[in-house]
Amino acid sequence: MPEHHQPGALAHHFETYDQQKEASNLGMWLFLVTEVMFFGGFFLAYIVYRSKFPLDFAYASHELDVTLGTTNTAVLIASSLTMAMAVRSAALAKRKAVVGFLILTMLFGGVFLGIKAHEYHTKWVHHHVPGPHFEWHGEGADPHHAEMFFNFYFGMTGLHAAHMVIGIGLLTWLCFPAWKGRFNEDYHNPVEVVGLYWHFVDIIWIFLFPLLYLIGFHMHGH
Amino acid sequence: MSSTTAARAVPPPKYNYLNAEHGIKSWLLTQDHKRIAILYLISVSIFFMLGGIFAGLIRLELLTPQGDLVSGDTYNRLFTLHGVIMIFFFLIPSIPAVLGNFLVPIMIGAKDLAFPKLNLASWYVYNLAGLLGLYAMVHGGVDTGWTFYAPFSTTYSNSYVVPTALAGFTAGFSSIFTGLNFIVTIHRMRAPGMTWFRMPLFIWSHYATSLIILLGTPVLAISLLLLVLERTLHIGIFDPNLGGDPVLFQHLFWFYSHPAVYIMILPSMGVVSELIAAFSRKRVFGYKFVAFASLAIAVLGFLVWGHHMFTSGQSVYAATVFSVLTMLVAIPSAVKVFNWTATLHRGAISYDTPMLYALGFIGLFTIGGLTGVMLGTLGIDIHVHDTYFVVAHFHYIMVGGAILGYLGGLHYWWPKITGRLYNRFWSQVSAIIIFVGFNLTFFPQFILGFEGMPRRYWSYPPEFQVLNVLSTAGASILGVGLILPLFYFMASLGKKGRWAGPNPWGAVGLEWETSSPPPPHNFLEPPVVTHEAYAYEELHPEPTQKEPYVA
Amino acid sequence: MSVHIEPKRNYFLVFGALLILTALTTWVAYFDFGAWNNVVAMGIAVVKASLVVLIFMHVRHSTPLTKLVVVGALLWLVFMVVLTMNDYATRGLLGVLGK
Amino acid sequence: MSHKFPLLPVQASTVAPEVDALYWTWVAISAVSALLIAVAVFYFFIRYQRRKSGQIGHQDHGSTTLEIVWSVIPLVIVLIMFVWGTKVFFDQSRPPSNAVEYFATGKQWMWKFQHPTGKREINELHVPVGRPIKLTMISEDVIHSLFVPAFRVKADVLPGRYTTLWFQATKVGEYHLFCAEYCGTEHSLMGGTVYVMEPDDYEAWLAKAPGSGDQLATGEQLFQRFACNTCHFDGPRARGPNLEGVFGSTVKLADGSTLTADEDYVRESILTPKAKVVAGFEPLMPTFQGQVTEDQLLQLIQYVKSLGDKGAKSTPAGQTTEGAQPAAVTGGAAAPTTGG
Repeated sequence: MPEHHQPGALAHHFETYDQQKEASNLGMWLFLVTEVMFFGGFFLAYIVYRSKFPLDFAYASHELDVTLGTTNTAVLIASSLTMAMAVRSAALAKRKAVVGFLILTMLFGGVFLGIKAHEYHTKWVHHHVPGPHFEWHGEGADPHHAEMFFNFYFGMTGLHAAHMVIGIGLLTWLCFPAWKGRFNEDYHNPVEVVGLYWHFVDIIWIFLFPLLYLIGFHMHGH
Repeated sequence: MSSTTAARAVPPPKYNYLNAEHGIKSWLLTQDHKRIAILYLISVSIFFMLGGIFAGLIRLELLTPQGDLVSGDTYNRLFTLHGVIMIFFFLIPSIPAVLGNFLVPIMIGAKDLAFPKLNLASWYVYNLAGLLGLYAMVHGGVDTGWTFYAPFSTTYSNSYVVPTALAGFTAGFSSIFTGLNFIVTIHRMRAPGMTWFRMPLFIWSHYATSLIILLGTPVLAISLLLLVLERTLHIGIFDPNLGGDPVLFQHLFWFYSHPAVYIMILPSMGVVSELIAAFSRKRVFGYKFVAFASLAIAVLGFLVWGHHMFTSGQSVYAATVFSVLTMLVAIPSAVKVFNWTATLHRGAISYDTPMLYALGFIGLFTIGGLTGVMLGTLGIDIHVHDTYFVVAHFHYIMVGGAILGYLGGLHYWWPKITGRLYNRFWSQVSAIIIFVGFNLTFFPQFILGFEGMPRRYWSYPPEFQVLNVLSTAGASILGVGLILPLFYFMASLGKKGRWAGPNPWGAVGLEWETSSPPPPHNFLEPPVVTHEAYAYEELHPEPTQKEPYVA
Repeated sequence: MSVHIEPKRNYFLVFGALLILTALTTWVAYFDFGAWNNVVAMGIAVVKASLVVLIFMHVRHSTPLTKLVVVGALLWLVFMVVLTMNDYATRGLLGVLGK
Repeated sequence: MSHKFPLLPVQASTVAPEVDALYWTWVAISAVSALLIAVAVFYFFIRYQRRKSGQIGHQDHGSTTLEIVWSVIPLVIVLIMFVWGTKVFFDQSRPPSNAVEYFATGKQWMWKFQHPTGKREINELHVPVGRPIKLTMISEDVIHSLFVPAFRVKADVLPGRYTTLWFQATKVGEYHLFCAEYCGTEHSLMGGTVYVMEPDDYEAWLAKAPGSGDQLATGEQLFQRFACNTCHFDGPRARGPNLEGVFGSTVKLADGSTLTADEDYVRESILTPKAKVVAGFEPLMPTFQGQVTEDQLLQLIQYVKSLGDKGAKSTPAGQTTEGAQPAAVTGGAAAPTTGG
């Protein structure tokens, strides 16, 4: 064992750092499996109704702002890059770089949530939030089915945003040990597992974006 | 390795997990998997008694055809709470969170589970969920059935659906924590020499169970979440008036809830494998086949959920596909039963109490399994679906299977967990009473179901009374049998209790090589495994007790 | 112990690829390929997700167990979706009502 | 209904003996298997008792041959039973083409039935013996399930879409009718009786209490009252598709897909007209959700169905002509307040 370890970084019931690292890594992957199935149930419901009401969903989807959606995708991808860089810096024990990349990641996350909040606000103003205020004046779609689309839009992006908020909380917490220089080649699994979580949240969005924003887009011209 | 001291009066180990620390705080903040197992034991026992009381009231009401003891609304709440409590708060956590928690690390030679804090959190989350459930209960209960079918649960029920659904949602987290912990522990924390095919079958079955927990529970979480959203915000996902499809709820619900049956029965099968090996003093016949059968059940169990929906309006074609897949899942279960039976052949069999439970399990699980395949046969299911035939079938699996396995395991490892021996006579009387009472309660229900008595009926046509009276009589016998262990287990902890010594049964397994109760980190010397599981021939263990019971 | 340190360059390459694919998926959505629009959109999403999983999440250099976990999760998702859609797609067939 | 203790349920439909043969075969297979295991367990238990403390069992490592044998034999048995069970299921769930159509509506906590003559009943269903009868069913609230044990048939009754159940009674008598899907407070009371009668008695019973108008005629009136005919007619200026010959045919939709016009499609078109627009038409039709009851929907569908096979108008059993006169009550208990 290298001597630059902090005392107590190895929990009592593990024999080696390797074992501890692999355990926490596997633990996070298994947690992500549960997340896949959790979102999976929601995706399944979405697939069922989209295949049931394809036109209504397409018309309702046209109310979303594709430019903002695309921008947000890019922002989230950028945050994934900085997250990956943070993990890399932690493994190389580059103290300041870790903190810098963590903060950058949080910033991108914040921008994403800001844009999302702006989109939510627009939907609220246009009475596209499901519930008693919901109004549908668009052509083509049945109002109930259009509302169904917005249920999925708000449900799925809301759940995704909640995961982002949790992620930002975890990143904030990571900044402290990172600043103190706790992370090195042997012990950086906290950054690594939070990184896995963050990338996973990014992947969810990679699927949400085309599913929600890009339906039947070619019909726009008609 | 098998350094056994065949002394008569065994002294208690000076240093063990029970006396290492004292005070309430040392329990409530413990990260020791063994203490958490004890905490879980207390919690699930309380919920088991509560669920049992509801069961008793249900059987009392059904003594007469008229609805005379309680009102229809009360009856609906009784069977709902009985189901919710027994499934989410007893059967699912019972073996994994109590016996599994205690034994998984010890059996593979680890000091603890991989994530001790998560393990403690699991217990707190479980109790939080329990409190939510109790909150719903004291405010008037819930009447949707444990299945929460929409749109009754989302629109029409006037009861406390939201807190109960949230209780199920929250309880799911506690079981995910446990399952995640087991998988990581089994992968990463095995002692030197503990290869995959040296692991006891108890570990294999817990591994398979944990897989199901991880892959299935999140889907329950999302379906309950959607249900809560639908009920509070009327989002319309399951409401046909808004374009929703109530059958989708059933798909999502059963995607978890069918595999959940295997969450309940697989650990019990693991216990039975241990019991049969220990009390025949023999390697389990076809060890690898039994191990792989657990995994096969875990996989195939996810492909058959639609057999709960044969009459639900799902397509005829889908029903056919689900039926044939259901037939396939019968095979690994059958393989297990055959291998257990074959293990008895030329064994050195003893009549110890845990073995009585194991034998009871084989018989009742066989009946439960065979009637399950009958239910998977489309032509029969259309007639007996949602009748007492189904009720009888799943009680044969869950009481005759899961609970008998749990009790068998508790009797087998009680001396390890507490270090104490219990009474032979009363424990055997109790096992026999439970077996007789169980069959009298549930066998008549098969006949009732075939005759067409629907389930969840608070009053019924008078010609069904004879069988219902039999069933209620059986339930009272079963109740007595289930209360008895409480007394002799408690007595074993008292002044008359005797110390068990490390290996009272003379069994093979890492858990029997450490003291009873074990030290805080399970082993004083880190164990090194040199043999397969159940290596009786090589290890020839001697029991530390000639009579492993108190008089 | 072996920590695989991915070269910086790879991360930026993946980043660039992801941005291009994002632009591509939005662009192709304007064309009418009929049912193939969905296939193309999902295909691009799968490629993007794979890049993130393999490079950013280091699965390319992970243990076989991690790879198995990833594949397993996807397999179960497929089980759930396929067996459920198997019902919805075949409702009303074989002379029984139920669309 | 006999109140004595029955060990076997009555067989009173054509599928009942099929189901029972399947059931008893399974019971026999199960009994033999369970008995074999029980005998083996007990024999080993007694024969291989532990004689002395410390004795160990004879160690064996299993046998792949045995494993294969006891996997394959059960597999063959269950697959045979699957095929048989599926055959019975198809008989149970696919109504024959000559079945006479009755309607059933479930609501908390009663069953409403409509005969082809328009005759209505609550919690009682009178049917002639020996004639295939198909129930087209829908729920007004939660999920129910219609179950007649003597006929060995059961089908869930869903809100929002139609399901069917069919039977051909073989024995005159009175049989239990249950709701099998838990539906709330009075679930256990949501049942009644099926009366299977000789065809002559059935006709007499119908004549004694005539219906309020046959379904077709009532449907036609509704079609006019909701002003469906102002758009749906045959002509170049029709804003909606002409409905003649539609039912049962393949319909091409605006998005290019096709479907077969069945009961659920007609229902959906009335309630959510914009969901599936026929090719060549604008989505102009307003929804009739909330204005038309489930019973009226069934009558409208019956009418659209009759337009589907014009000329070959089938005359269901017991249909009388009196229904052709305008009947005052169209919606039974729940006549709508708003017209078309």
